[in-house]
Amino acid sequence: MKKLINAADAVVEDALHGMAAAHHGLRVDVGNRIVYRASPSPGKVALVSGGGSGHEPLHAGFVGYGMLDAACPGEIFTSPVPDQIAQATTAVDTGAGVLHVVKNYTGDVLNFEMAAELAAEEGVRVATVLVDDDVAVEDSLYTAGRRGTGATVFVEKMAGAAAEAGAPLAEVAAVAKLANARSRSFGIALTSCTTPAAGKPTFDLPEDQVELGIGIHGEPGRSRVPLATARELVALALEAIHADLPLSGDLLVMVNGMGGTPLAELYVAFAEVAAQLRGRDAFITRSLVGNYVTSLDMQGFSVTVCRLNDELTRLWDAPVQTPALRWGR
Amino acid sequence: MKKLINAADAVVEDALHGMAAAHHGLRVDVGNRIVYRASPSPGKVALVSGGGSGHEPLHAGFVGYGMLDAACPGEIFTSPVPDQIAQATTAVDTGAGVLHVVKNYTGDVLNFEMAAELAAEEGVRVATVLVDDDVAVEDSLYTAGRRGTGATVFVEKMAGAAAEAGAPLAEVAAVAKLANARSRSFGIALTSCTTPAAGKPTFDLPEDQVELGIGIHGEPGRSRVPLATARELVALALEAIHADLPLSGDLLVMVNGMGGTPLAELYVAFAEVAAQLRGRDAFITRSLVGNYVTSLDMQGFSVTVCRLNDELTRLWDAPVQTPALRWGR
Amino acid sequence: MDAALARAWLEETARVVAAERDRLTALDAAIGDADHGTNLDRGFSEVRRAMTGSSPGELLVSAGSALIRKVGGASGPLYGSAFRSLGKALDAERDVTLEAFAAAFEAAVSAVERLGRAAEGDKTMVDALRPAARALARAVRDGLEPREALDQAARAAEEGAKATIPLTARKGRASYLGERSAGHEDPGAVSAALIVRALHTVATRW
Amino acid sequence: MDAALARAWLEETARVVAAERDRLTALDAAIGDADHGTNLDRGFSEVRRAMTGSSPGELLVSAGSALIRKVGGASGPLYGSAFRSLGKALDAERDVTLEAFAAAFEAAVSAVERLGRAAEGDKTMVDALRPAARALARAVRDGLEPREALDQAARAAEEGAKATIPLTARKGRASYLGERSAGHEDPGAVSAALIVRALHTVATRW
Ligand SMILES: Nc1ncnc2c1ncn2[C@@H]1O[C@H](COP(=O)(O)OP(=O)(O)O)[C@@H](O)[C@H]1O
Ligand SMILES: Nc1ncnc2c1ncn2[C@@H]1O[C@H](COP(=O)(O)OP(=O)(O)O)[C@@H](O)[C@H]1O
Ligand SMILES: [Mg+2]
Ligand SMILES: [Mg+2]
Ligand SMILES: [Mg+2]
Ligand SMILES: [Mg+2]
Repeated sequence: MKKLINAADAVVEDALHGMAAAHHGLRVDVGNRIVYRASPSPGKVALVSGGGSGHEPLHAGFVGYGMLDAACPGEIFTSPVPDQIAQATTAVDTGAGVLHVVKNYTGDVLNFEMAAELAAEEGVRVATVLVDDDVAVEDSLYTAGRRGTGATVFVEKMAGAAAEAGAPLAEVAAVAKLANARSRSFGIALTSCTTPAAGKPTFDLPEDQVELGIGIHGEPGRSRVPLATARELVALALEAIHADLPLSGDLLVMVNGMGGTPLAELYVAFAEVAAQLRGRDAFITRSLVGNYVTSLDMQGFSVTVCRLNDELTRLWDAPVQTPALRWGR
Repeated sequence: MKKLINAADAVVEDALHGMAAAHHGLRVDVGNRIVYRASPSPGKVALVSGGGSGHEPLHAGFVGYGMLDAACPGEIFTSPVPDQIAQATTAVDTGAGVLHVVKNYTGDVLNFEMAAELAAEEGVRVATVLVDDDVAVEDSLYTAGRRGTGATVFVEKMAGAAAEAGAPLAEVAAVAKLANARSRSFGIALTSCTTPAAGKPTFDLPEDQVELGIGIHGEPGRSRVPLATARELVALALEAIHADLPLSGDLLVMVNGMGGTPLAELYVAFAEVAAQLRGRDAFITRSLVGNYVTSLDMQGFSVTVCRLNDELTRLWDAPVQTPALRWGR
Repeated sequence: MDAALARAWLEETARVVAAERDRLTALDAAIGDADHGTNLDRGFSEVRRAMTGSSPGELLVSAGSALIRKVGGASGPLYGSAFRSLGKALDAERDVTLEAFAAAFEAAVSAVERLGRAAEGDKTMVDALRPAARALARAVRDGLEPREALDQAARAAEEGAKATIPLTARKGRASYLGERSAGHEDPGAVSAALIVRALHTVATRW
Repeated sequence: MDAALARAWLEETARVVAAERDRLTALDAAIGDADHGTNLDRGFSEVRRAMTGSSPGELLVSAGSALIRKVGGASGPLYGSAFRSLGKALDAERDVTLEAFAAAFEAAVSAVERLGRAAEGDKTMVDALRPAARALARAVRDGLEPREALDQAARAAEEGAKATIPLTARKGRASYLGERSAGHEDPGAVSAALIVRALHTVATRW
C-alpha cells in the first residue's frame, strides 16, 4: 500500500489539521472531530451532516455559507459517534433547530438517532432526512433500504440554501426530502480502493472487468461485467436510473469521480450522458463534473440525476461558499 | 489498462464535448480544439494558454472571467500545434494584444513561438511568458532549463486578474513574469501514470519506492527513495524549494494532487507544509489544496510556493469564474 | 458473576478481538466495508481503559458507553446498547446469579433486535446472539452449572454464526450485495460468538 | 531526385515510422513522456494524406507543413522545419542532383540546430542528423554514387543514434532527468536515423 500519510490511524486527524490550515472559513475542532463554519449566519436553521471519512470532499468540504454548519467525520468508512454528532448539533443550534442530513447506512442512521436523542435532551429541536438515492440497491421494507450516495450533495446544497434564506426547520426538512425523493444515483468501479487500515484492496477486480452498482465504501457491487466503453457504461447507469425514475424534464446531472479517475475521463462520461439524453424529453439544465463523493483511491464514477422543479433550481443556484462548492460569492 | 473512455485516440475530443455540455460559460470549438470564454470582457488584453492534455483541469478548466480567454489542448502529454494556437490567439484579440502563457517544455515553446509568428503576421501583438518553476530540474544556460508545473495556475490567475482590471499588455506580461519568478515547485510520485495510447505505466515504481522530482508528463524524476511518511516527503519537497528560493514572508502555497491521490491525503500533506513552516519567518496567507495540474491517474503530489507581495495578493484575491477556480462571483 | 468476573470478561473480549481483528476485517471486506475488526478493536481498547464500577452492572454499562463513544459504524450502537442493556438489567447487584444473567442477556439481545430492526435470518449479529440467549435460558431451566451453560451458549452462537454463510443479508451493509452476500459468514455474527465464548473462557468460577 | 523519389521517400518513412511506432514510444517512455512514436505516426499519416507538389522541393515543404500542423510536441516543429528547409533549399528544381540535395540537407540540419538551440552531444536528433549531413557532404566531395552516399549518411545517423546512449541529455524532455538520462538511446535520434535510412531504401535509382 502506498499512501501519502503519516500513519494509518492518523489520517483523519492529520487531514483535519490540513483543512484547518487551508480554509479560514472553517473552524476545526480536531480533538472532537467537528468542522464548523467560522462565521455562521445568525438565527437560521442549522445543518449538520457527517459520515465515514474517505469520501472527501464530502462532508467537511461542504461546510460554509449556504450549505452545512457542521460536519462530523468518522474513521475511514465508519460513521461518526453519537457524542460527536450531539456536540456539533448543540453547538450550531441558534434556537431555530437543526437538520441532520444522514446517508442511509445502518451505522449512520443509528449513530445520528442516538445523537438526536442526546441533543433533544439538551433542548435542541432536531429533524432528520435520510438520503437514499442509490438505485443499485433494491428498495424494500424488509431490508436496510437504499444507500445514500451522490444525492447527498444536492440535498445539502438545496436544504442549505433554504435555511440560509430563513426557512423554518420543517420547511428546510421538506426541501431536503424533496431533493432526495427526486434524485437517483448509480455507480461503477473500474478498480477497488485500499483503506489505510486494511492496506490492500477491499475487493479484487480483474483487469478486464468492472463492478456495477457499487456504493461509496468499497463494498462490492451487484454484478460484474466485462470492461466496456464509456458509452456502454454510461448507458448502463442511465438505464438503471431511468427504470426507477423516468428521466424527463429539467435535470441536474452530476458525473462524480470515485477519487482516482482523471477529470478528463469524467468529462468523457459527461459527454456520453449529454449525448444519450439528447432526443429524449429530458434537458440537462444544471450540472456538476468532478470528485465530490469519493471512495479513497477508487477508479470509477457515478451518475446522479435530480429532476428539478423551479424551487429546487432556485435553491441550487443560490450562492454557496464552501471549500468544494462555490458560486455567487 | 482500465480507463473510462471510448477509444484511446478519442479522449481529447470526447472530453471537450463533455466540457462543452457541462459549462455554459465556455464556448468549445471541438474541431479545432480550442476552448473559449463564452462572454469575453471587451477591450482587455487576452490570455491564451495550452499544452498537452492529461493535466486537467489545466488549462481549459481555467478559462473564464479573470483568467484565460482561450486554451489549446494538445494530444495527451503533447503540446498543441501552431495553427491551433494562432487561431485561438487571433480570435481572442480585441486589439489590446495577447499574452501567451507557456510552460517551459521544448515542444510547448517551439509550437507557441511558431504560433506567435503566425499571429503577428495577422497583426496581433503577442507577448509570451515562460513558466519554469520546477526546482527538481537544474537551471542552466546549457540545457532546456526548468519545467513549468504548478506555478502555471498562479501565473494564469494573477495575469488574468491584471488583464481583467484593464492593464496593458506589457504590464500583464510583467505580472506574469513576476508571479513566475517568485514561484517554485517540487513534485513526488507514488505511482506512475498510464497514457491511453501506451496502455501501460510510463515507468515502473516498486511498491516500496517513490520517485522524487517528477514532472507532469509521467517522466521519471531525478531519483528514487524508499516510501516514507507524508512528513518526510513534504520535508524533502520544502527543502528542495527552500534551497532555491528561501521560504520567508507571505506565501501562497498549493498542495496539488497528481490526479489519483485522495483529497484527504492532500490535506495530510498540507497539514505538514503548514506545520513545517511554523516557527520560520514564513506565513501561509493564501492556499489551494486539490487537483489542479495533474498527470492522468498518477498518485502523488506537488508543492508550489509563491512569495507574495501586496500586488500579487490582490491579484490572487480578485474575482475569478472558471470551471476549476471560482470566487468573488 | 462478580465485578472481577465482569472485568475479566471484558478484558478477555478485548484480547480476543485484538487477536482476531484482521480476520473480522477480512470477513467484512467480503460483504461489507472492511472495518469491523478495526472498529471493535478500537472500541474494546477504549473499554479496557474506561471501564469503571464496583458491580458487574456498572462495569457493563460503562463498557457499553465506551463502545458507543468510540466504535461508530453499525456495530458501535448495537454492541453499545447490548452491553448497556445487559448492565442496566443487572442493576447494582454485586453477585449476579446465572438466572439473573440469562434474563439480562435476553434483554440485551432484544435491545439489539429493536435498534437494528433485525430478526434471526437477516444475516447479522442477531443470528449468533438470539440462539445464545435461547441456549442460556434453556440451560438455566435445565439447572446446568454456569460453565456448562455458558459453553452451550457460546456453542449456539458459533453455530448461529456459521449458519449465516448461506443466507442472503437483509440488514446492514451486506444487504446491498443482494444474493452476492450468500456464501460468506457475517462478521458481526462471528464477533458476537467471540464475545460469548470469551465469557465462557474466563468463567472458571461463578 | 525527382518528384516520384521524394514521394517514395515520404511514403517509406510513413511506413517505417508506423512499423516502429511502439519502439519509438518505448524509448521515449524511458527518458521522456512516452509519445514520440505516436506523435510521428500521427504526423507522417498526415504527410501521406496531404503531400502535394510537382517538384521534390514542393513535396518536402508540404510534408514539413503537415508535420507542423499535426505532430505537436518538440519533434513536430523540429522535423517540420527540417523538411520545410530542405524543400525550400531545393527550390522548384524538378531533378535534384545529389550535390544540391546534400547542400539542402545541410540547411535542414542547421534549421533544427537553430530552432532547438541544440548541438551535437546534447542527446537529441541532432546527434543523428549532423553526422548524416557530414557523411553526405564527404560522399559528394569524394564523388560517390547516390546510393552509396546515402548508405553512408544513414550509417552515420545510426551510429550517431547509438552514440547517444551514454550521453547525459542537455536538451528536450530527457534533460530533466539529469544523469539518469544516460544509458538510454535518444528516441529522436533513432527516428532521425530511420528517416535517412528510408531514403537510402527507396533510392534505387537517382
Ligand atoms: N440492522 C442491523 N441489526 C443487527 N446487526 C447489524 C445490523 N446492521 C449491521 N449489523 C451487524 O454489524 C456488522 C457490521 O459491523 P461494522 O462493520 O462494524 O459496521 P459497518 O457495517 O457500519 O461498517 C454486520 O456484520 C452485522 O452483524
Ligand atoms: N531542443 C531540441 N533540439 C533538438 N531535438 C530535440 C530538442 N528537444 C527534443 N528534441 C528531440 O525530440 C525528441 C522527442 O520528441 P517527442 O517525444 O515527439 O516530443 P516531446 O519531447 O515534446 O514529447 C527527443 O528524443 C529529441 O531527439
Ligand atoms: Mg463501516
Ligand atoms: Mg510529449
Ligand atoms: Mg463494516
Ligand atoms: Mg515525447
